Amino acid sequence: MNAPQTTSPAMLPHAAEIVERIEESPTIFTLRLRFTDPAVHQAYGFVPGQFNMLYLHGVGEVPISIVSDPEDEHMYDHTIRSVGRVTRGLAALKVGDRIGVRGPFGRGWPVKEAEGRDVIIATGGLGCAPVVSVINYVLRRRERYGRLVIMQGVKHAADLIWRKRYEEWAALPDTQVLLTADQGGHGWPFRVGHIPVLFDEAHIDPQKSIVMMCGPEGMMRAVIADMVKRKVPEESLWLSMERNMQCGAGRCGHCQHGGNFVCQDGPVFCYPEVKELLGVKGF
Amino acid sequence: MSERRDISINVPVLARVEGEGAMEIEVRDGRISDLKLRIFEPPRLFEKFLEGRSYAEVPDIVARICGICPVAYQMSAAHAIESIFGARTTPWVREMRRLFYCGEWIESHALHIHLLALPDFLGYESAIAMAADHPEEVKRGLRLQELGNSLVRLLGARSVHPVGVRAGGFFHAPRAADMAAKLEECRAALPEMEALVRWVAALDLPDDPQSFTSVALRHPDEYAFNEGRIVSDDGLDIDISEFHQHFQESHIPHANALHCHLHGKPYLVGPLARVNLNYMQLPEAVRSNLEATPVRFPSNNMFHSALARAVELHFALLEAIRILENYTVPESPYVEVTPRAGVGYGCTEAPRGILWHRYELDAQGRVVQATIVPPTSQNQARIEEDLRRSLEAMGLDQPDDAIRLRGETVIRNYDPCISCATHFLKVDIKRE
Amino acid sequence: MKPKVAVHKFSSCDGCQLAFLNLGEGLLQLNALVDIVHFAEAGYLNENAKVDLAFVEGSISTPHELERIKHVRENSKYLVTLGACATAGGLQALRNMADGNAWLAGVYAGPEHIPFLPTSTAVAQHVRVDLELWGCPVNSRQVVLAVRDLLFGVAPREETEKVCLECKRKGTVCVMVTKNEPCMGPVTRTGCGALCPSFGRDCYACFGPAENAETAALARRFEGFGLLPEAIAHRFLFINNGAPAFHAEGVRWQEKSHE
Amino acid sequence: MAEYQFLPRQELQRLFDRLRTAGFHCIAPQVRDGAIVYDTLADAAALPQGQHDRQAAGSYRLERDDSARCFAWANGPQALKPLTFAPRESLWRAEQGADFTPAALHDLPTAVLGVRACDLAALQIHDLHFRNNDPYYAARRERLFLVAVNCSHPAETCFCVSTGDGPEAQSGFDLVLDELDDGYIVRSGTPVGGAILRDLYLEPAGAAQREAAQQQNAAAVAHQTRTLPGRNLRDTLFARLEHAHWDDVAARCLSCGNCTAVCPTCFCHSERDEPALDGRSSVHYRQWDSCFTEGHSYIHGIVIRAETKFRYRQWLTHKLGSWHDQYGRSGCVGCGRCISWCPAAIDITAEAAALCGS
Ligand SMILES: Cc1cc2nc3c(=O)[nH]c(=O)nc-3n(C[C@H](O)[C@H](O)[C@H](O)COP(=O)(O)OP(=O)(O)OC[C@H]3O[C@@H](n4cnc5c(N)ncnc54)[C@H](O)[C@@H]3O)c2cc1C
Ligand code: SF4
Ligand code: SF4
Ligand code: SF4
Repeated sequence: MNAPQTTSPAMLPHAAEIVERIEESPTIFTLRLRFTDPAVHQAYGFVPGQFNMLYLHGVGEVPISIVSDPEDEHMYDHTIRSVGRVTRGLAALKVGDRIGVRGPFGRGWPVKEAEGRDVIIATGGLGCAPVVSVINYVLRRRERYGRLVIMQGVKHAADLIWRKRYEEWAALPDTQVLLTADQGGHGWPFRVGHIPVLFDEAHIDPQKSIVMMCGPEGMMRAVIADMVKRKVPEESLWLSMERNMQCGAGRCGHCQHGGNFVCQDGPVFCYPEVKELLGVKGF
Repeated sequence: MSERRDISINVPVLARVEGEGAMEIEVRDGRISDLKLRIFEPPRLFEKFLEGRSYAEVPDIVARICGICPVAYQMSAAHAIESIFGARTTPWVREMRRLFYCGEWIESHALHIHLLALPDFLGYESAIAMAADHPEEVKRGLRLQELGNSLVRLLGARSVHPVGVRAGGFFHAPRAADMAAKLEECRAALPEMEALVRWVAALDLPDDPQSFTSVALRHPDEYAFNEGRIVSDDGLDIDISEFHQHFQESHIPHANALHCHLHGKPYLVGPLARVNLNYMQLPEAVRSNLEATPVRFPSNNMFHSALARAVELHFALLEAIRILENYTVPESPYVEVTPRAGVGYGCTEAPRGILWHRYELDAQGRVVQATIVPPTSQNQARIEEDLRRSLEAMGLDQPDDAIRLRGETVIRNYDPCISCATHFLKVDIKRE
Repeated sequence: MKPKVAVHKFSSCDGCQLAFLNLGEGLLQLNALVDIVHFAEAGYLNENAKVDLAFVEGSISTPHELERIKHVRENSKYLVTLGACATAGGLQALRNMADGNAWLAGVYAGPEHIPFLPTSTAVAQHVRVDLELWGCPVNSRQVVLAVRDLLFGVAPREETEKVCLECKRKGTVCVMVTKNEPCMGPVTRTGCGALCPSFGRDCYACFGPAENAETAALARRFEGFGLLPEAIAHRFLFINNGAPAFHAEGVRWQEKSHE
Repeated sequence: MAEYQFLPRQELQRLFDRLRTAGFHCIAPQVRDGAIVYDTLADAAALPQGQHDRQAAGSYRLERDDSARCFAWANGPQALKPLTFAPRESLWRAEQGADFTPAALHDLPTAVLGVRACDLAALQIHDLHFRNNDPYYAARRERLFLVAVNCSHPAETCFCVSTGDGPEAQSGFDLVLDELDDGYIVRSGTPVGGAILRDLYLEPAGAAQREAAQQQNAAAVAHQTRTLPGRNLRDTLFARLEHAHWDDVAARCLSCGNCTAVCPTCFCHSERDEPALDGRSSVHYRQWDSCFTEGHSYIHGIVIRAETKFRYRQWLTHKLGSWHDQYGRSGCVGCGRCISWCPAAIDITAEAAALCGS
């Protein structure tokens, strides 16, 4: 399945302006972007799960997923956790500042394959950004999909962002939201423990479900093992991978995972495609 | 109105000198009762850890004594080692060593004139501050400094701690095209250099004649860089191996350095000493350019050091041009050397004056013992002598700030390289 | 408000400061971007000023320096070590390995002599360091990139790869393969531009250990070239002898040479 | 015009001259710093005449005799890779306020003389990787005119027979030469090559000359002793990811990346920004990287391949294994460079044999 590439895997960034900056948590923020050139803005298209290379002037580029809806042609949103050199620099930007954007790159979530099926989302840690796009996508086109199950595991209760959004989603029909924290704490109403503790509650119909997961590889392996045990076919398990990326377009070689270029063949993979090396230390 | 008073001036860190030194002046009853150029730069014991190292490592080690004049250290060491091994280098190596030295002189002298000394004469705290009012002078200094650095890079790959020197010559011969390009650059800088000499000569330098002994290398055929005998203007004329028969080093309590005396008296090394002693060996073009100014050498005005530096800049540039014009790529940029045991000496003209090395090597070419006498410890007694005279001549009734500034100006005029001065403390310093 | 910058000197040859003084017109440009408050060699004296960014050249080798470095730390928001002395103790850290007090006994003897520590150590052994710039000397490119990143408000990028890669990018012919030179490039941090091999000689590791420095494998290779244990030890116990990876390997071979 | 023509050695300069009049910048082999390197050359007299190489794991030496031959050696450290995939080049320049200007494409028509079969094969692999995806590569590549010389003197380290890529150039050249004692048999591989050849007005090559060339090729094949344990080692290698031999190599490997830098098919590169001091502009460039660096597998907080063992394993399993998934063949063309230019004398054929043996 090949995602539409409305722009070629450009080598040159386009200027984009920050139209809004949303503080999601002390270390997580969302930048809403608009390309400075209206023609570029117009022509730009993507599918959920694809990413852009965001360029901070004089500093460098980082791969960041696009979380807005592909049909919302007003803005392109990126939710970013500031962890290091570039992301901390991006965090300091203000509305009106400009950055460079190259993309979209890679293969997104199987939103077409998922039509008519139950969509199970499992995310761990702060890996939620790439799947937010697919949640939004499904919710906007609710009639095309079966049940929506959203499972999120975090390390500490305090790591959970978008609590309000989870509550809103939970209130929607045919939508289940399950949250857990490795360490709960006072005022944590949800489960405590690793993400598989949620699966029993999740009512998963193995033949009807498509699972999309994102987060640390250890967590995704745990989810896969459990789902396989529950007889969910391997072809129904999808995951988003992360590797170092310099070019985003299958040239620089950094993101190779065996024969796959994560930036181009992924970042979203169907489990059998990466099964051979998933979890092998050093790949 | 003059008034006898006691003054105590303490400059805890001297600015615009290389390395860390301080100045202390005590005045009692209108006379200087105590005066020190204090050197507190910590000793790094280079001579000690040279011991046991291979001769091949020596040029890379001694370069680290001083970031401003690493070329000088490498040159003196290479000559000393070659003399022990009985190695005869080629004329190409000899010429390239002169070129290498031209680069260091240009870099170091340009830096000193513009960035370190000039603010004193034009009344600024620093050259950077001076740049606001005198941008052209400062930029000229920076440009010439870079030209010198780039000459060093041709043979050394970088200007600080160059990597191109080995016993027997150089590791690498520059490409002819690079040398040709550098020649053009040097030629283009010539008018600027001539103008610089006239400009420095026209500066309002303090006029303060005094008597002192100049010491430098002298070579029969050329303005000496790497080779020659040690001479003075009161008749000294010795082989470099006889240094310690005439010059005495002693440790003085207030400095982490050794003072050096010639026959028990202070003396001067460096640009002014060299120009005073070897004036006639400067190229005709240098002399005639200088003769258009009112200043004459030999000069007994210590502040003509600044002009001597400018004169040597002009000379070094002409010398570089001459060498570059005749450049050819050699068969090999070095001669092979074969280690053998022995004692050898090297003495070359660092930008600040003669830099004297003595090595004893074993049969494998490992250092048994090393002694290094840098220019600044040779000048230190002279600096203190000058300070005393200059301040008394200026008048100790002047405001403290004026005394302090004059004192610093006097010191900076010598371009002391304090990092060099300190690294040679003998392990046994009880000999005072 | 322009950020305030200080350049402090400790036990060193002054060569790293030249990375600033050799900037040419860049020096004036730098002055336009920051407020230089202390830099003795350039003429600025305000050692105890509070600054945003302090560069420290030189190792800690006297009791006074030990005190001073603490003040520098207290007065600086961000502290960068400049070069091998400040980052690994410098060539002079060789004295740390001198056996017994033979080297030092006499030094203490001078009564008025400035007291002197028996060791020359890296700044980071005494105070927290925010960024280490390796190299003997550091070059202008390194300091400019660090200053620039800090002005951008981002962490400076650390160069950790080996000299070999740069050597190959420059098209330099390997001196180890063609001449059996005991080149330290395979364990040495990049940043110099692979100068030595481009001059046909072996790298002597003046930029310190690279990440994942396979010192043992390299030492064995040198042994295969016929180097004696003492010579192998000297390869590691040189400019950056105080860097842990080099120190350990050097000491191993030094012990072998005594066997 | 006969397909095979003969260019006497003393007329080799005419080929250079013809290429230059056709507007090509000429690059050819020459001796520098003890190795045969490719660089600008306009004078046939500066070719490495009489030069021979002696290569072994971790070792390369040149020797000279009075042979008139100019191509009696096997490849030195580099040939085509730096010409098409530049070791460092700027991609674009950014001005503050996010104005981006792409770097100019390098489009100087360039003729390379003395290209070997292994490098032609490697170029075809790079074409698959870069050509449709990278205007900088494509621009350099499009302007190349390649004069191959069939390899008559493989080194001890060569094993192109084993990979199926040499020693005789099969395709991808504009002209191909066989060097004989008195000159060169020349044949064109493209219309552009044909046009250049026509303008040299050469005589057809004689049957004896063609026979000598064939024998020479056969001898070059027979001379090679090193081999890989198979053309496609993908499944074998991936089945042995936990083999004890990985630790054995890791104890010798310096993790210096020299093998990847000299390998004509390695394509990894990193991208960097180098801003001006005033911060207003910044150059974004790329440079050769290697799977032996920590940066290659760094993601925030983790180095996926921190240990040398994993880096070597990544290199070998990619080169001889997953390359098949990506480009339908192995990434090794048997040039032997990674063997000679490894400062630690690690030999890919020996390691592959140890890993893939039963
Ligand atoms: C396909 C993809 C999608 C991503 N989407 C998001 C997202 O939506 N939100 C988010 O917060 N993060 C996302 N990440 C992770 C994000 O790219 C890293 O957090 C970011 O690169 C860290 O850069 P830094 O300079 O701040 O960190 P540093 O640790 O200082 O890293 C230095 C450099 O290493 C590289 N690097 C470091 N970590 C990574 C990484 N994880 N992946 C690739 N290169 C890396 C980058 O070039 C980076 O500039 C995604 C990563 C990938 C591969
Ligand atoms: S010369 Fe030294 S630095 Fe260069 S590739 Fe060889 S071993 Fe590495
Ligand atoms: S090659 Fe090595 S020794 Fe030479 S300058 Fe570079 S790091 Fe220093
Ligand atoms: S892996 Fe080694 S032998 Fe194979 S193509 Fe690369 S460098 Fe040549």
